[in-house]
Amino acid sequence: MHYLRISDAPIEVAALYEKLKDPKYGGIVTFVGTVRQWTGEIETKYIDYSAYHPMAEKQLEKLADPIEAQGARVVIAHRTGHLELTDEAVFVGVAAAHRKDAFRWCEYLIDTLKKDVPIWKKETDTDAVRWGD
Amino acid sequence: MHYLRISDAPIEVAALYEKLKDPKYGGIVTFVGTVRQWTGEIETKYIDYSAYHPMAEKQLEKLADPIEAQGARVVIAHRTGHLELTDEAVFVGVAAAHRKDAFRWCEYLIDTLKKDVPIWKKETDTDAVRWGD
Amino acid sequence: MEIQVKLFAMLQEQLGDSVAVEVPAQPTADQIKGAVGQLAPNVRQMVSTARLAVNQEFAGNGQLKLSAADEVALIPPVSGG
Amino acid sequence: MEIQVKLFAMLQEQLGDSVAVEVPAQPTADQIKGAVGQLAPNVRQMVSTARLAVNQEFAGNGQLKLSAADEVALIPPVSGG
Repeated sequence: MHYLRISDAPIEVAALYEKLKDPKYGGIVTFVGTVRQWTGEIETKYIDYSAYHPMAEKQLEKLADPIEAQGARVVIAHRTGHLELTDEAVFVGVAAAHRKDAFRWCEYLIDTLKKDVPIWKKETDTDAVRWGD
Repeated sequence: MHYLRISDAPIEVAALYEKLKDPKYGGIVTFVGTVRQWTGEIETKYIDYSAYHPMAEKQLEKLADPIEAQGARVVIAHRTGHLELTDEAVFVGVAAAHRKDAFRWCEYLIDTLKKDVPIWKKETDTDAVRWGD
Repeated sequence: MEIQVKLFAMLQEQLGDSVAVEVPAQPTADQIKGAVGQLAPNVRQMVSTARLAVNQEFAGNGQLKLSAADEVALIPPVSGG
Repeated sequence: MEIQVKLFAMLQEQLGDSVAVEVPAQPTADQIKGAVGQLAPNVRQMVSTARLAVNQEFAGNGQLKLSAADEVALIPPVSGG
């Protein structure tokens, strides 16, 4: 039932949210990461994301499957390509019967995605181009 | 900057989410509570919510202000009146520079809302009518 | 003194939007709750779990300096969200 | 044996989509990384922080039984999200 997608298409938050709605669930937690302008003294102009397909998708499945096995629903979308300020880079949503679980799982998914899913950002700042965080 | 609303109007998740987007923020966490069909053996048909206005709004402000004082943005909407299965009862959104903060604050807000904001649910289940959880 | 106490949720269903009760001068929250609880035996349990609010703020345990202009309310256990 | 190693992100920018390197039979991840690191001094640091993947799974520290059909890749520190 999960929906996992890595693509250049813009992230449609409203449509992804709709996939999480179900009479079975009472709590939906979503995390959206957007392109931020300032990181301390560094000003970001835009970001380009790339991914190792389909390893990245496989890693997402590995993350989502154990959570869905506990009865929740997982929706993850990551955008690749060129992103401007405030564009959504990632959407992670979990619908669960109880909100504590939804919070825990949503945070676990984004934390783990940032460690184990082969996606890279190349940040073009006003002073330099930077790979990674 | 916060947006806090308690009203009979349906909760427009997409519009509320848009209020959280800003180049200042990199992480947006939202919680949506929807009307769930089953709670153990009990089947819910619909729920009516009522609130003590404007005490409920004042309580929301008390919750949101200290979080906004730390630089985040808070958007909370709670619906009152008659809700059917899967209808959104509450939306709690926090935008922050860093995702850990957004998760902590969003969960704190919904936990505290459920304890201290004078809103009540009257649940019409298939077997009985129940006040509260 | 006589005060008006606003009611909500299950208490409102039982007793209406508000009730008038006689309480001592500078009553405590418990004294006000006690007075409302005596209006009908079937609400005593509901009243015992309710919190008192004065002017739309939750009240503490001490004596309350109430005037006729103050808004007093009983807040049953909330269940929003 | 000679193997092809796929590259991504900053490594791809420096060396292209993939490189051919000569490694011992049943090489370890460290041996493969060492071979790629010797291709250009400016990538040695990047290679040292990368993880090896075989057939799109992260590889462990032991010896790898590779055949020509296996897909080997170096994964620089990821930064999605």
